[in-house]
Amino acid sequence: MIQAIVFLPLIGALVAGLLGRTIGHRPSELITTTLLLVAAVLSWVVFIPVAFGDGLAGAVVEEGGHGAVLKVEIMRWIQVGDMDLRWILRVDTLTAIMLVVVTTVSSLVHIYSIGYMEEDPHRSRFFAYLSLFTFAMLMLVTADNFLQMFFGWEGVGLASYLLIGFWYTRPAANAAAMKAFVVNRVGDFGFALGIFGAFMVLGHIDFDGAFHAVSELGEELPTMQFLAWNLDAMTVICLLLFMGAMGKSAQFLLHTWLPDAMEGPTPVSALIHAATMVTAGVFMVARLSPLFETSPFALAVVITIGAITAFFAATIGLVQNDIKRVIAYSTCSQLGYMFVALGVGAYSAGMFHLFTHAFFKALLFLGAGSVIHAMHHEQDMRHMGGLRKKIPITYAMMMIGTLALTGVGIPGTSIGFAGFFSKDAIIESAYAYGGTLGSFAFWMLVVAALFTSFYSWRLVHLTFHGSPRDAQHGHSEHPDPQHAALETHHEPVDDDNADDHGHAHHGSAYDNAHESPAVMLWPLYVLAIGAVLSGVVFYGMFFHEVEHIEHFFAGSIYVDHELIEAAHHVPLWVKWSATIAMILGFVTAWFMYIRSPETPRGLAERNPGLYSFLLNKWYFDELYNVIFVRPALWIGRAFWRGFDDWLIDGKLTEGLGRRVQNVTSWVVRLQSGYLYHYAFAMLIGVAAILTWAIAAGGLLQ
Amino acid sequence: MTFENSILSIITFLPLLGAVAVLFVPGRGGASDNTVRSIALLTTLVTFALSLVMWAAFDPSNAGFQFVVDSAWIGDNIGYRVGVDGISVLFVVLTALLMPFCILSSWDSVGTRVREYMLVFLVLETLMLGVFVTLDLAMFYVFFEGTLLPMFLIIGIWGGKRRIQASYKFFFYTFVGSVLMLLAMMAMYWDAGTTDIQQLLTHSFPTGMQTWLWLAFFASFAVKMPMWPFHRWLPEAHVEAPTAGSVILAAILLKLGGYGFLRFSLPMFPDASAQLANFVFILSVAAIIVTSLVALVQEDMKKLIAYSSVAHMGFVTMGIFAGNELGIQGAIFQMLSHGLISGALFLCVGVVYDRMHTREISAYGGLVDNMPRYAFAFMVFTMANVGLPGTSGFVGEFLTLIGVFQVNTWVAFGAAFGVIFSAAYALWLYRRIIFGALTKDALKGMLDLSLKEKVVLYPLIVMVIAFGFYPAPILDTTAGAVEALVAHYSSSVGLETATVAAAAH
Amino acid sequence: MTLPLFFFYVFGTITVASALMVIASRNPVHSVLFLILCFVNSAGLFMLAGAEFLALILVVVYVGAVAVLFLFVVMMLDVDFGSMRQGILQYAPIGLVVGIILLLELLLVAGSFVISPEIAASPAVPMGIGIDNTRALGQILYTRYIYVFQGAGAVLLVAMIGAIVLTLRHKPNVKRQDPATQVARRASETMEVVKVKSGQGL
Amino acid sequence: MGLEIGLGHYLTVAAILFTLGVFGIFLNRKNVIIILMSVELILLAVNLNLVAFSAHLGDLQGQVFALLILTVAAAEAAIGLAILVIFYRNRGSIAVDDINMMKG
Repeated sequence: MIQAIVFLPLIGALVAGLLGRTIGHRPSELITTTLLLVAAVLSWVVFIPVAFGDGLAGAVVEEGGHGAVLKVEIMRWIQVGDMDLRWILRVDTLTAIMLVVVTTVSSLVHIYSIGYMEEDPHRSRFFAYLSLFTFAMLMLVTADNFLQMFFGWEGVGLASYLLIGFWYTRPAANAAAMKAFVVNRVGDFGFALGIFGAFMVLGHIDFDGAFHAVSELGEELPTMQFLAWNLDAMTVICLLLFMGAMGKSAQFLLHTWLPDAMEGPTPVSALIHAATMVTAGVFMVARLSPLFETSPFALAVVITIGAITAFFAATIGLVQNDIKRVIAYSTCSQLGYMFVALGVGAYSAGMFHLFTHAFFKALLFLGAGSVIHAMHHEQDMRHMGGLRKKIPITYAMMMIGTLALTGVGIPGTSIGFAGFFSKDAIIESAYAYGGTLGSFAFWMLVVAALFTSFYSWRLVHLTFHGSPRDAQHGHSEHPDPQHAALETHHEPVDDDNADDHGHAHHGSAYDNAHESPAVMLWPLYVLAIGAVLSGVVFYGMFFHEVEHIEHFFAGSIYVDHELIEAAHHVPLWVKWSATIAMILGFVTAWFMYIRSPETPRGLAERNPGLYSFLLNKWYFDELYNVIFVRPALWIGRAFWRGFDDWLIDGKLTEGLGRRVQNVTSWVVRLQSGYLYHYAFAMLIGVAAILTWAIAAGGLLQ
Repeated sequence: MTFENSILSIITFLPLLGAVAVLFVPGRGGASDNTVRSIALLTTLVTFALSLVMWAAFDPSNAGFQFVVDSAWIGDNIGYRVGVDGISVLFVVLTALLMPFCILSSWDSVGTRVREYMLVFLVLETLMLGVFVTLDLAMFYVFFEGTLLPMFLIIGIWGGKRRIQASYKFFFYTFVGSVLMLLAMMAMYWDAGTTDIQQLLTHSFPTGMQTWLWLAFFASFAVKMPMWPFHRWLPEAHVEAPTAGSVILAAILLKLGGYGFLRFSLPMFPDASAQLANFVFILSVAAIIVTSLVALVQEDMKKLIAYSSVAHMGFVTMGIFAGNELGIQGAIFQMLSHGLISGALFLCVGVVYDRMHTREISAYGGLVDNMPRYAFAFMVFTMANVGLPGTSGFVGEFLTLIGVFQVNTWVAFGAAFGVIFSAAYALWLYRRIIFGALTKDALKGMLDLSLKEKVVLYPLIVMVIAFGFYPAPILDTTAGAVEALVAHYSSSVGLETATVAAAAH
Repeated sequence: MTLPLFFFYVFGTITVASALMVIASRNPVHSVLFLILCFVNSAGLFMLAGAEFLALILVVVYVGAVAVLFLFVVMMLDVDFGSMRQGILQYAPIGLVVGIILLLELLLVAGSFVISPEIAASPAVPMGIGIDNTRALGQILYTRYIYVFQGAGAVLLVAMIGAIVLTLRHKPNVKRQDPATQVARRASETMEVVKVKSGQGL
Repeated sequence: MGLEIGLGHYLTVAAILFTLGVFGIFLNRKNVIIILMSVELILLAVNLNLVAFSAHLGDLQGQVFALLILTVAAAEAAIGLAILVIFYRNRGSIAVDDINMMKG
């Protein structure tokens, strides 16, 4: 069954990718989608006994292992010396959660794409990529060793690269794809080094072996020589591994690729850049929780980075105008929440948020896709507005997504949307963690919750409420030159792009806006159900009672009893803080975009520095360009032209040849042809030899 | 004449026989050219089949040499000695594997002096196989140097515009190094009294002498690899060489250096290797980082791939001198996989070069529109070059890195940057050639892969991916020999340090 | 001062002085004449050293042949030797330096060398007691040094032939006798018998 | 300096002759004939040395050598002059400055 879940998408990818041209687009779509649906159903079949029954079917608690695990060996991989790597599919609770998330969202996105990509000439390729991605992601979550995880890790990177660059004729898409891959590679650089370190220190590269070795470390933690320093080995390893997680999950410093990745088709953004791939970092840290628990410092770093990301991405989200970018920064920010949860030791809360977030963020993205679809690939929210009447179903779905994202619910009761439970769980855990770091994280998250609420409602207001502001209705609404300039800059979709649906642009986009077909709406319904219910249904398993959590996870992650207990007993104002922040954000958004729509521009004009700082994403792209990209190119060119061409070639090798020529042409001048020159040379030589002979003979003494 | 003692000689000299046959094909022009091509293809295919038979008969659990022939030849000392062990057997197979591809890829693209071309290639094959199978120092030198001449001719006659200069540069670079190696070989003979590699492997040279011998061999192998900063000949030779020449150069000739390190430097001069390992590490890391950055700014496809070859060879040298099983296994795997990948990449360049006759990256763009199959093949090899898990490129990089991490974290840290840079330059190349809008008129009429090109590229795709997922056939074959090598190396190095420590007290 | 010493000084002084004049005189003819003088006086020195045969040979060969040859050449070539003296001092300093160094060194050697007693005690070819110099030379020259002597002869022969070959030239418009052609002539090649019919003429 | 004719006397004369020969070459670099004469002087100096040693050591070998050198010197003068003549005949000059056809 596990093999089926993992390999059905691969089969779909191969069929659609290699035979797509032969069998046609429609069969490719159907085959891949069907296979994924089967995989999704099977995943639920695996998951439901775990969640509601008595655990994973067929799982065994291995000797020395940490929990109930089902392992399926596929074949050997790399066996060298002490290292024994095999392709093994490993399923435990953690994996089961991810299986459900991945296959469900993926199959829904497949279905959705049938409608969304309807007129694209490369549909079968698109579906092949989607299925390939799903396969890689499943390999990642079912990994039994570091390297298999790395395989999935890079595999999803590849699929993400292919999908972001799917519209290959657009330079921006190609650039974004490459950026995504390379930035991820920076993270992978750390991940790989972390794997090497883990192998060196723990002697195992499979999870069970490594966890076992960790549990036997005892009080005396090993140290290792890393670069010039002798450091605590586990800290080094965890930090390196976390670097990989930062890259994949677009955390602060390595986040720059995620917004650009929105160049890809919207279903891709929903699947990869919201629900699944970007959460791989969270999954990885959760999977390796036994390792991370040995290094308080590494956990502190995880908290810090997570909290900063949550705050920082939210601030940028406040001012973005591209509908997808807003959601992208929101994703980034929510991932920060998850990392804070992991860092404070509430791994289950992190996974909980991952789980709920997958539903409502996929819902938001697909909803946004529906909006974009309706608006003929217009993504700038300033050109939207009032769409509520045109696309009511999409509006409703987006509302549900927004309510879930902002965490609407009543504290103290079990009434609320999915995000309410998971986000509050994280905020409470952060508070319960205590100390400077805990309160720092807590306040960052609360502020981020406020911002989240603000930008989410801003999105809804700009898009659905108010009056239409599209090209014909009100282009002149932007007299501000700065705005106009930015507008062209932030319009990634040009009109003649390859995915254009071919709608004639008669009249305004608003007038032509239409509700999406059913094939696109049904996935939204399913996700909406998830966004509403996933919180309340699974709260018990992920966060409610410690015993329940332990039973549910069955040893697949580390569970910190005290912390969770403490999180349940935080003061009342803490429990309410997130809700209050949410309400504040909502009110502000309402005031600024419904009540008096002039306020935002006024604010922007009064704080131009802050505004452009946020609009330009804290200038990270520019900064990296100056710090890394240009020096790299400069060094490359210097070594090419300067070292290779000039020094080695010009001076040393060809230079040597030229020196020989120079010398000979100089020597040849000695052959003057004049007899007496030769005679002189001879005589002077005789004199010299004689002198030498006499001197050597000691006569001169 | 049993199978055991004749198979290697047959494999080695069969291409030479083919070369002779090519000589006697009557006539000139089209028809006879086709006969010549067919003979060459047939010869190389049979050689490949035989090499597979040999691999099948090879016993991986035996760490020593197999299929050994040892008979007197010149004088008392130089003998006709051949044999393969786990380290060399796969190189023989790789060589035999790539030759048919080379013949096929030059089927149409080489139209002048076809007879001479095939002749030279067949002779080259014998020489390359000879390097890997010979067990005699003198013969090794002859074969090792002998490969220079055909390659010199291939570049110099069938090359591009600046072919003469490139071929001379290639020749002199490699020759200068080899002269020192020859001296070292003589010194080894005087010290050990034999040119038999099997005996030399057990002979222990004085420590002081080892350093000099090591340096002399290093001069030759480092140029051949090529290690930074002795790499300058490679981009030029690649750029000027015809496609098949580039393939052979990248896939096999570069491996002679790595093979030499494994066969001579490490086992015969273990003390020197241990002492100078850091030196090699520095050069390797420099190669990985610097040449990757240089590759980033190239404007010529072949040059870019050539520079990336230098970077990948950096992983090989690094792995070899890590001196542990992971590193050496990884290095061998990396060499074999790089043989497939770089060969395939050059074939890919050849595909578009045959159509457009330019290697300028800027002349291309948007090829995926008309050439989806080509784009797919190129993508696979690009990703393999990047070292994506699931391709053979990953296994080698991973093993060398993890091997060297145990020895020196600095080196692993530096080399891991190659992971980032390789992604940057490879994808940047791919993006400029394959992606983008198809705006250039000249490109609009380009056809997708022809049947011959498919026959050449598709098997390579299969192999690159298959060995990425299941590298066991290769790793198992090399395991025994590498284990023995590592045991020998660490015991002699350990012994040495022990005595030094004792002396210090 | 003994008589031989006196003569030594006379001959030596004249030799050196005339050698100086050889290289210093303006007129090459004078140089040749001074060369002759130099050789004659050297012959005197040889004589004083007891090498009568060599002394006479020197006079015969050099004065009689070589020096005269020089004289002939100098007088035969119609060259403006005066112009050749231009820039004569250009290299004189170098020559002077080299010459003085050489002289000093030679004198140093001459003044400080010691002959090892073994060599002095066992000459390779002892001077015959009681036989004159010419006979003694002849005795070893035709026995012990016969090959060398023959070789020297060959050198001279080659030199002679060489000199002749170099200077010989065939002038195109000069009739010359070729005995070999004359001897090799046959009647059949030179004569043709023509039958002339009567009354017709040729 | 004693009253007998010593080896030193001869060597001194020979040294002076030799030096004059060398100096002559430098001095008359343009005149090949005098250069040839200078070479004769040098050879004479050598002969003088040989004869002197021969006499001093009572060894005839020196005189044999001197004889051989004499023949060689004669041959050299003959050939040298012959070359000079033919050169003059071809070029109409024997100025050394004109003779640089041996240039590489």
